[in-house]
Amino acid sequence: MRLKIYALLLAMAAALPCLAAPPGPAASEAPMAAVTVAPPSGIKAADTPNDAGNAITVRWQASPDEARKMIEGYEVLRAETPDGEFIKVGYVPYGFTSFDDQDVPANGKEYFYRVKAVGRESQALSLASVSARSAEQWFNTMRINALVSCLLFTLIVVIFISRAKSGQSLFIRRIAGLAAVEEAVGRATEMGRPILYVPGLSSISDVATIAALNILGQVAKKTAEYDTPLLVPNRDPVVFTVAQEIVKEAYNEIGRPDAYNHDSVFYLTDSQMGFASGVDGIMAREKPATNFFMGMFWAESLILAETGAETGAIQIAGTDAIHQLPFFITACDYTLIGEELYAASAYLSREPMLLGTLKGQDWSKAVIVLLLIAGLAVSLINPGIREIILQMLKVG
Amino acid sequence: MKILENLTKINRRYIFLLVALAVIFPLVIPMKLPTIPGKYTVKLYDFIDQIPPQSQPVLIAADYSPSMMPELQPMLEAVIRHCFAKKIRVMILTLDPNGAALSEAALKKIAPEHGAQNGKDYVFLGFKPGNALVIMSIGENFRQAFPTDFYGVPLDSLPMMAGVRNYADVPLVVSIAGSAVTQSWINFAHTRYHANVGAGCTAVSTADYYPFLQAEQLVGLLNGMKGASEYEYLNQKNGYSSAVQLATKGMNAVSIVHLLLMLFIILGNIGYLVTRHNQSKK
Amino acid sequence: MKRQIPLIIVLILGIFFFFQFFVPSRISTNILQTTLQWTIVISAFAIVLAIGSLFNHHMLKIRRRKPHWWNSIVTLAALVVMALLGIFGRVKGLEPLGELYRKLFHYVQSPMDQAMFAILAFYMASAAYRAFRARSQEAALLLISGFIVMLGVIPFGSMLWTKIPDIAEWIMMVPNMAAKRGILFGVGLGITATSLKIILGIERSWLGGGGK
Amino acid sequence: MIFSTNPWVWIAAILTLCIFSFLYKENAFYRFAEHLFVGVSAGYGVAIYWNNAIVPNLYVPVFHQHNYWFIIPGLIGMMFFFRFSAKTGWLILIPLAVLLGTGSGVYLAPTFQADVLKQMQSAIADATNLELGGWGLVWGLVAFVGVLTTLSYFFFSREQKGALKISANIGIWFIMIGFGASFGNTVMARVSLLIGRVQFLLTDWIHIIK
Repeated sequence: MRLKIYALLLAMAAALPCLAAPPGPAASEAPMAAVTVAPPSGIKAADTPNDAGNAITVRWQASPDEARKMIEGYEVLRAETPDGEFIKVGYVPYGFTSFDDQDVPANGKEYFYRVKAVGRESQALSLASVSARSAEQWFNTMRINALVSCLLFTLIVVIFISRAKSGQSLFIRRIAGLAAVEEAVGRATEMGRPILYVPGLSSISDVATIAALNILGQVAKKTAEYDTPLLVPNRDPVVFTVAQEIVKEAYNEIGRPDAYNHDSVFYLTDSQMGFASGVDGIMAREKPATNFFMGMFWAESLILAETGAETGAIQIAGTDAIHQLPFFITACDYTLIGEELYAASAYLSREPMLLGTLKGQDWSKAVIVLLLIAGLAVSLINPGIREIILQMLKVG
Repeated sequence: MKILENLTKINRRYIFLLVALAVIFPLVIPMKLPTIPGKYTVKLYDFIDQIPPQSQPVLIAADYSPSMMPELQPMLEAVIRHCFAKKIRVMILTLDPNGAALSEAALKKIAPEHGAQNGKDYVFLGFKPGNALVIMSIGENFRQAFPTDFYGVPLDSLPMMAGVRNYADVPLVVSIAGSAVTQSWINFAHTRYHANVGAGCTAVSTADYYPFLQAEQLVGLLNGMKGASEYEYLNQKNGYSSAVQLATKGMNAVSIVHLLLMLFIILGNIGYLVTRHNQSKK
Repeated sequence: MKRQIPLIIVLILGIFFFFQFFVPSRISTNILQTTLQWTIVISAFAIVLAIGSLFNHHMLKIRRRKPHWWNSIVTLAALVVMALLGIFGRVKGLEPLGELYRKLFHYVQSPMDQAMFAILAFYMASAAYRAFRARSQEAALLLISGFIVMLGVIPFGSMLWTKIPDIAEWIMMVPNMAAKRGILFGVGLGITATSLKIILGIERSWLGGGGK
Repeated sequence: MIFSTNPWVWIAAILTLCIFSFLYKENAFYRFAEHLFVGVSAGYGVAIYWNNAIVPNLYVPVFHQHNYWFIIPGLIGMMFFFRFSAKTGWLILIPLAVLLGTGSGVYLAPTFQADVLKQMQSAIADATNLELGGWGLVWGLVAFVGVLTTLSYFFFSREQKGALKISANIGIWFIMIGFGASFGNTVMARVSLLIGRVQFLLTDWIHIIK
């Protein structure tokens, strides 16, 4: 914990006042009791850090009898006054030397703790008690690494966005699956068949859905241009509402509001397999020339993609669901893998702000690669530094 | 050569038909395909096998719902059979709200086969909501989590539960689950309370548990229907059970479908290579 | 103006809940819990629009006597019956309705659910047959690793060579894990960047035509 | 061959077969089952939204606990209904903004933690774990190279040429090996599900298997 904080401080060369944890109250030594097992010693109690309050952490040093396998565990007892009635608040087996009392009745009030070593035949209570007050914290120091790295990432992205705004041209390499979008829409037009677009099965707060809706807007503009029928079945009610707005807007923007069919974006059911059966039926009956599967998918991915392959459609899939990618790769013509789905909106729209964000992501990747290599190198040389690095990256 | 080229376009309905037959036949007609137990199955089996009979009970957590039944129920049954045959006592609980009926059915079916008695040889604790919280409260005190068994009988009145206070008195915890709950058993029962934990999981999640096996945080692992069938095989080999082998039948079907799939992949590739060869000649 | 209000709401809520993650105090966690509860209520209202769409879609088919229009009657009837049973089956005195609701779930919805799921077994076969061909270097790698892992599952694999299950495990643990981790980095950055774009109002596709 | 006498089992069995008939081709039986499935599950969804979202989070807090704050999400949710009006249609953007703002704010940092920081930690930890020794360390380093090259495939700012091309190609190899393995590893799970259905048909419906 400490190591992590110091390391971060060094790395950032920035001092944050909230880092230093308040020292716990002075510990008091418990003398040996005249029973067969020795009690635990060096008991300390302090507010549990990084929480919403009402918790106190009690620590102690193991009873010397633990080495002789005479201890089964420790009972932690709490009282409101040093000589008041001590009630048991928790038990941990041997080998553990701390306990979080999560049910402290009031914050800011002093509570007293004693720890009892429980042996097979006898018990030994630490004589003196220690006290602490619980408090709530306003900053979770365990998450400082996430805060710093997120802010750093934001900074990188914002720098590139402002560069993009200032009119610098930003290069993005070709992404095969997206380059195929135009061709796929053209093919449907030639064949006089509709295009099917499934914006994933997740909710609007899933970022993959937002990416999918973004691509839907681009595809809808193309279908509006070519007057190709578009079918957009939905599983999530909110996503359905947004999808309908986006498609309508796309037709408006192209100047073809007359060609917009209100029924082309529709809701099926929120059952995963019910949705899959419905889309399967639509594919088999309407025989779309092109199928898009974009966004979040689960096991239904292969059901959709195989049915689509059988009907002879060109299929373009894109998802960040790692477990489903193998199935889209095998059954679809083009697959946007993970981040490519997120790059799509920038790639298709060529909007400078979006391109700037993508550049920011790329440079962050470069930073990650460098950090990984550096981290690997020093970790191999010095196991002590390895521990520090792992602590710095620890998820709190 | 034309025939070989046609291998690239076998109608998928034939594939479907063969898959269907490959599943139905082994279920209806008994077959004897070889079984070679994997190392992690053997590890779990051996661990249970060395537990002294009529002593402290094994805790089995059957944390799955009916949709996972085909893979996980045979595992539960095989482990229970092994224990009963060796007179090892068993406690069963479930952290899945839909799981109680499944594990109860397994007990009701297997107990008579081995003359095992409720309260003496096994205890059925039923469902308790709270996942990790339940796992931890068992570590504190078994009776705090489960004051009574599923049928409302106080645990204190059951002879086999007399010496069972927490994980210290349980030689092994077996977590059979189709979700991340096994991870909670490892994190809390093993890491925090030093219990030995073994697991049975669905085939898709096996890879998630390899690291725990390497770190020896799991004493063994049953991998989906394959693991269950291997366990059944070990039971049968050692003469512990001659019951209908649910997973073995299933695994026969799985093996045949795998072979079929590999055959189709090979045929497709032969056809493809021949076609390419012919095209390049032209 | 009409576009500004929603963008401001997103900005404020987005920044607030980003920082909320770092504040463990009681009031902060309470606000998060209440807001999450509220979002459940808010999104529940959209189901009315969704069901409205489903209704319109099928009424249109029935009215225009489109091909297979009578199937639409099945959908609408099932929808109404199931929804009403589910809502009124909980009312005291109407328990038999609740019982029928459970039966319909157990014997109508659930079997179809599992049958759809089971269809995957067939599709795995046809997809593997079609795609596992050594057309290119990459496809060959897909084919070989898939083949070895499949071989590792069945007893014939270890009969062929006892090391096969170990190789399969190695593939799952080393290259498979590495690829997934590499993809996850990109996904993580993509998600974070998209969230940022939404919060900062750069990503506006969700506004649709609203407010113009 | 003895058939079940339970009419519900018959219904379940016939619907199962209707769904399976799609494997041959789209047909009237499948069409019926599909439309029934969509209807029943959508109706079930309505009941679930009502019983699990509206009742505990809106009805009970407002009418039983008299916590009138909970009228606010109700009012925001109702703004969805304005979409049919041309003039006030933009109001649906308010509930959307609340959902999106909350969603992107809440998930931003945890996603970064889980997908970036945690993965960095594991990548370094796995490749430098000296306790594994020998081959363990070698494979750790191989996996490390796999992670870096896979990541390089997702570098969009440069044309894939020179060193980047080599690295991205190696990345694609890792991806393909990984995907093939995942595919092969999933076959057993899917076949198990089919076995479950066949067992239902042959045990509960036609009593062939005991």
